[in-house]
Amino acid sequence: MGVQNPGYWLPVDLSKYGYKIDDLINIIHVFMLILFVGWGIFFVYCLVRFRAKPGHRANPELIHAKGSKYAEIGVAIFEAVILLGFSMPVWAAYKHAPPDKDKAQHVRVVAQQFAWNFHYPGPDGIFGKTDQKYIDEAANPVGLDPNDPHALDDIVDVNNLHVIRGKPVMLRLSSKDVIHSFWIPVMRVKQDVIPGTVFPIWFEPAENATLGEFDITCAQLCGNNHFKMRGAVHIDTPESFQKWLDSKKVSTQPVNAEEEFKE
Amino acid sequence: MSAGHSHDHGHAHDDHAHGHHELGFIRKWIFSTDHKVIGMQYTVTALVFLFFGFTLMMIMRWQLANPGHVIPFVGSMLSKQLYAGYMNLATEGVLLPEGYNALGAMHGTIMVFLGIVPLAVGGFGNFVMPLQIGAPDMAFPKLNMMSYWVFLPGGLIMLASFFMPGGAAQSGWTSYAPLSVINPGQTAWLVGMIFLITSSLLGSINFIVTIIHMRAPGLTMFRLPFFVWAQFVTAFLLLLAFPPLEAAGVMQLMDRLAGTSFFMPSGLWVSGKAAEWVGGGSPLLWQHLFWFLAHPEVYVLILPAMGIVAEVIANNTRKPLWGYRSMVYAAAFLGFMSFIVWAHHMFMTGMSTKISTFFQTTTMIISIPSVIILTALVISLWGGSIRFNTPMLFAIAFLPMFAIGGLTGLPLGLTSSDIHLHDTYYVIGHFHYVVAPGTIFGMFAGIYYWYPKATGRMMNETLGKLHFWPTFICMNCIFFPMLIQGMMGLSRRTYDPNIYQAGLASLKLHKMISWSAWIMAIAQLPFIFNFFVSMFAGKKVTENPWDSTTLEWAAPSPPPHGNFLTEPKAHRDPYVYSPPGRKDDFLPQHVVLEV
Amino acid sequence: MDVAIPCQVKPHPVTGIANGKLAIWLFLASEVMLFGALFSSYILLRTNAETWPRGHDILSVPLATLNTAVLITSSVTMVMAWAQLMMGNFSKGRKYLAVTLSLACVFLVVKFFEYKDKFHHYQVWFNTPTMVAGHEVTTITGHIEEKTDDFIKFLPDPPKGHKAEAGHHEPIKIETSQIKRLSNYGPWHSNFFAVYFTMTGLHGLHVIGGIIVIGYLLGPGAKLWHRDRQFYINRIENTGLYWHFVDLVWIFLFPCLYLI
Amino acid sequence: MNNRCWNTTSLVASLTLALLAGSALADGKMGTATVKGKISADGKPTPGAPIAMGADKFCLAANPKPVSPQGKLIFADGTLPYAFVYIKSADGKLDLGSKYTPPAEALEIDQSGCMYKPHVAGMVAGQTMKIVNTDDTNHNIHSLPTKNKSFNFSQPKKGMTKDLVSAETFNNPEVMVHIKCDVHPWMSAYIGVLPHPFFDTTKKGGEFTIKNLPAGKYKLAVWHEEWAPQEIDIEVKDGETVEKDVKLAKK
Repeated sequence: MGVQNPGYWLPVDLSKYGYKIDDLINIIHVFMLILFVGWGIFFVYCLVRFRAKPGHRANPELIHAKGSKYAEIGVAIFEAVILLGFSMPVWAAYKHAPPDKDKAQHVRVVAQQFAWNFHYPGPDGIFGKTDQKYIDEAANPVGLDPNDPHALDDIVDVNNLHVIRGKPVMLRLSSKDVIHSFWIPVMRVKQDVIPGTVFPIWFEPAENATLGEFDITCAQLCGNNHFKMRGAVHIDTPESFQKWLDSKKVSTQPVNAEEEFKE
Repeated sequence: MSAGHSHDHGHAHDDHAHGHHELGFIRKWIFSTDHKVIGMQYTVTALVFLFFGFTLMMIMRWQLANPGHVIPFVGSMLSKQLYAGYMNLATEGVLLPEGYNALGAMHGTIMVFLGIVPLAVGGFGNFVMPLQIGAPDMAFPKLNMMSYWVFLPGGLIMLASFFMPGGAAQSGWTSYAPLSVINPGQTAWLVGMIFLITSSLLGSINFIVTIIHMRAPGLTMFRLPFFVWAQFVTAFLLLLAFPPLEAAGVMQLMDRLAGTSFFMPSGLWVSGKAAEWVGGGSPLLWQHLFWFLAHPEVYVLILPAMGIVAEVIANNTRKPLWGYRSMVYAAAFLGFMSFIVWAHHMFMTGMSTKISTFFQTTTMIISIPSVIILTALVISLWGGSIRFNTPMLFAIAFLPMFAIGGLTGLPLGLTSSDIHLHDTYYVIGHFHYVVAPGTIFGMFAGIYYWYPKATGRMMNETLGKLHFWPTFICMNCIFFPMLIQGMMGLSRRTYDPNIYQAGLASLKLHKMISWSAWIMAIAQLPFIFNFFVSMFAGKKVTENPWDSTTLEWAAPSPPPHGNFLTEPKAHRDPYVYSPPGRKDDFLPQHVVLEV
Repeated sequence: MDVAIPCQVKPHPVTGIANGKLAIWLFLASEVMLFGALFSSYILLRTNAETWPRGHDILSVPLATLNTAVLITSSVTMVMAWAQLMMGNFSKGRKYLAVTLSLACVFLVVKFFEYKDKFHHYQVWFNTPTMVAGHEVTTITGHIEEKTDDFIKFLPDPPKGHKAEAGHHEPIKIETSQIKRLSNYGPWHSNFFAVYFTMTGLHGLHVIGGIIVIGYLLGPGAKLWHRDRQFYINRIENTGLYWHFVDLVWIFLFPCLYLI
Repeated sequence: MNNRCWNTTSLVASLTLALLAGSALADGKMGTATVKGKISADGKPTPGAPIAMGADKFCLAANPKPVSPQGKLIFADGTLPYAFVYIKSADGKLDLGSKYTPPAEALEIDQSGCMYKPHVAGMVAGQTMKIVNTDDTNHNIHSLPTKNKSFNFSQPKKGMTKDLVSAETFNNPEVMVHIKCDVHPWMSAYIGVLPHPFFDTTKKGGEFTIKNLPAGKYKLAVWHEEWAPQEIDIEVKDGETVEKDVKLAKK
């Protein structure tokens, strides 16, 4: 397991572009701190200086506080700057500049109460057809069509997402039942998964990302065991990814019952 | 108003004074049409609900600080199976995930709809507003009574839902479909909500008519105390924002009971089998209708508190409010803007760039009027002669608390930073800073401030300070760590945070929060004691113990049925404190200056 | 012992209206938001839907037209009642009020028959395309004659435009195993009927509310006329405003649900 | 969790049930005949992918080797475990025309190693149940009946036990009721709810035995998750043991 939370602030950022979000968050918080401290000093100063003293009366005249006007205008300008300069470009890049399709790893994510099903296209790179009527919660949770040749080499894993560092990942999110929210904190990516709609999202693990396992969280209340809907993103090297892929290739297992009834 | 009316007032008061025609206990205290009694009914009921909602949270806090441990004191009680099919909150003394969800959903619902709104609007609005505008009562006293008696069953249905088959609602106070349509317990919630919404509608119509039609002579709109303005804007928000939720509630009820698919998309596959709904509906529709109410609702929660704080600050700085008019305009603008920011709660639902641009821009704009009100209140301290009594302590503590709440709204209102912070503890910290140390401090300030008006006796100052300081410290120890937990990536509504790295890494903070919450519970004891004992043992007061200027202090304490002995007239602005050339440092609105 | 409330009867010098009228306008504003939310939901559901039936294919336009006429007439009689009262004709005013009340009841009776028809009308979806009356279909509509665990006896609707020859259609037997879904035209049938029943149902509740208020003003509430004539007329006027609103909602509902 | 209150409740509930059942003494007819045999598969099973135990760290640790879904299991000789064998009336009804009170002992379902034990079981309608979690992870147990009331609750801690009184379990005959865990979607169990006690679930060697059957004509019905159900006419006489082996065809 990789260390996700080294301190009492943002979790480690293992994505290529997550720093943009972190920068925005940090800048806003510095601004908030400056504003709050500056404002707080004035506030405390007022409380101390203008406390009631015997024989002293309040001055009913309202001061011409130009400072407040400047402060308000300053706040407005700052908000405009972070809005136009940071938030909107980052959001637009996230929405409108997906990575090159051919260079990315593609995974379908099917959320359900209370698990993440990750559907990889397998060596042929094509997702097999799926249909509800084939769903078997134990053996075929995404409902792969057994008659589709593309489906034969597909890999479905529950709660485990394997990605290669340096390689962009494009996900297509969907939900079987209720609203879930797909969140990988270390990748700074989050998307609600609303049933009835497919949500394409992407992220890119940095080339020097720490290898290991990190949390995938369901960020939207999805039922009684919502908290248990934890997935794991495994950041692999190409080699370790291949190793995992090989381990998954044994798609058929002996169905010998002796083991289960041996006692 | 004609002279005939003022004659009526005098007559009404005579009745009261002689006592022979006094109403019976039931008409006077239970089914009363007197706005003051209804206000007190609302206040007491809301305080009980607040206490109950707080208790629910303390049980959840136990689970978060000590996941999987037997809950002390109440664990065995919650594990008792009351009847076959009863939904237990706990098993073997340990809170269950569904119990946690039920407590969470009900905590939110109770605090917002049964605690703060009834206290801020039903309680303070009802009691103070007619007095402040010099009216004998509300425009529709019977409607006012009905509003309370529709509210109470709504609240009781919510409470009773814990004991109904299927238990209380478990889908969060936001009740997102399709989960809320599938989950047990939601029907009682919806029925309860329809009662509460109806009550709010009756109340808000009454408030608006009263403020427009029943102001005392001379009391122009810009001579109204800021509190009345806050209530005025709030009433409009309730009037216009609640009906869409009522429509949504009816639709969700239809989805649950009549099998319609308003919020159910096609092809749902629930728990291993195809769902029974035909489909074709839209889960997002619920979110839009819900947040169209629930964002204005935020201002319903905060505006009355701002109003109270403005009153208390003006009174205790002994000088007029700075920027009264800009505060009024800001409040009105806030009310208007609150109708067009709702979708900033939905940035993660796959919103397009254009729509998100609109909503994050409106969200940034709506922060400006809040900044104006806050700044005006702080600058009002300048040049004053500040009295640090209990109401004032709560009122000035409101300012930095609301500042933190407001500032932390910024990163949440921007789509890009919201990617990381959405639905984390940061959100919880943010809105609790607005509502708990924010609004509730405002409410406490109001209770300490108007208590002598309602009862004719003061609350004890020492106990008040004993209440304030630990509450203030604990509030911050509870909610500040949440901001950090959210930053660390801890998702909200998580029954057992320990299975996540962010939860494990911040478990110490959870423990700190929980201990602070329990200490804060103890810190409320002086308040409860003070509240009840001062009714009989508090220092007796005349009509104006705080040397205040607004009209409610022209009525006797407590005011009789019909409120004023003689019809008040307003001769000047609301906050004429420390006028030059006068011996007293205040000049009430109703006082006629002898030339 | 009631406190005297200013502007209860006499108009406020600034706004020019009495308390009740201001309140009813505010109430109507909230009602606009209520029905506005429902109409928005309707538009959203309809624009998102793959298929959406035409109201006139599955609902009875003649009955709805009749109901529209009934409601509009009732609005007119409501105004007449108010006008007569304004002229001091108490008994004539009451008569018009009674007519309004009966028209409202007629509306509900017609609505009841419309609803009843929907609950007895069924649609069957087959698992696989099935031959019915010489056509291969996936779904048919009609009435259930007999229902057991194993099969239903189903009387299909005559094809469109062949209403005169309805007698030609014989009931058919459908095995339960053939049926994918069987539903009457209740709110659960499809989103169209969900919208239809929710909106007309809520409108119907408003009509019932109007009946209660008008009934009160006609019966026990009429005593007020003798005590405070203006107050009574105000109440009639405010009720009229509400009644026009209910009428107006129907005037929106009629084309939205039945015509387009 | 045997606290006193609970026992009182279940006592009251069972007393009520006994009263409701009317003449509890006039219990269903029992006989002396026995039906036994073996259930086997006619053909080769479709191979199944192993269960994705990696979904939960605890489950992975509890099952170091790959595990197949229980429904796919078959013995080397072609006999099938987890087939539910039960008696129907000669005209194919679940009701045998006489009322049987459910046995006093509860049907116990254990959540162990992220699997249900047993995977297939039978119960008399209205029998009590006992749900146990022996795993150190959170399970929720969700029943999906079509003719009965559903239950859905969590057991977040190891050792948690929940006793379901008669009114909370399945009171109407239904073959089969599906039970699953939503946290571990592969976990599933099937309960055959019958109005009589003549049923068995096959174990090692696909064997079943149904005892104490009154003499008469019946149908012997077999249900299996993966194989097509079958019904066979049988006739039993007092004291006699009838042997019937059944081969199930592919679904």
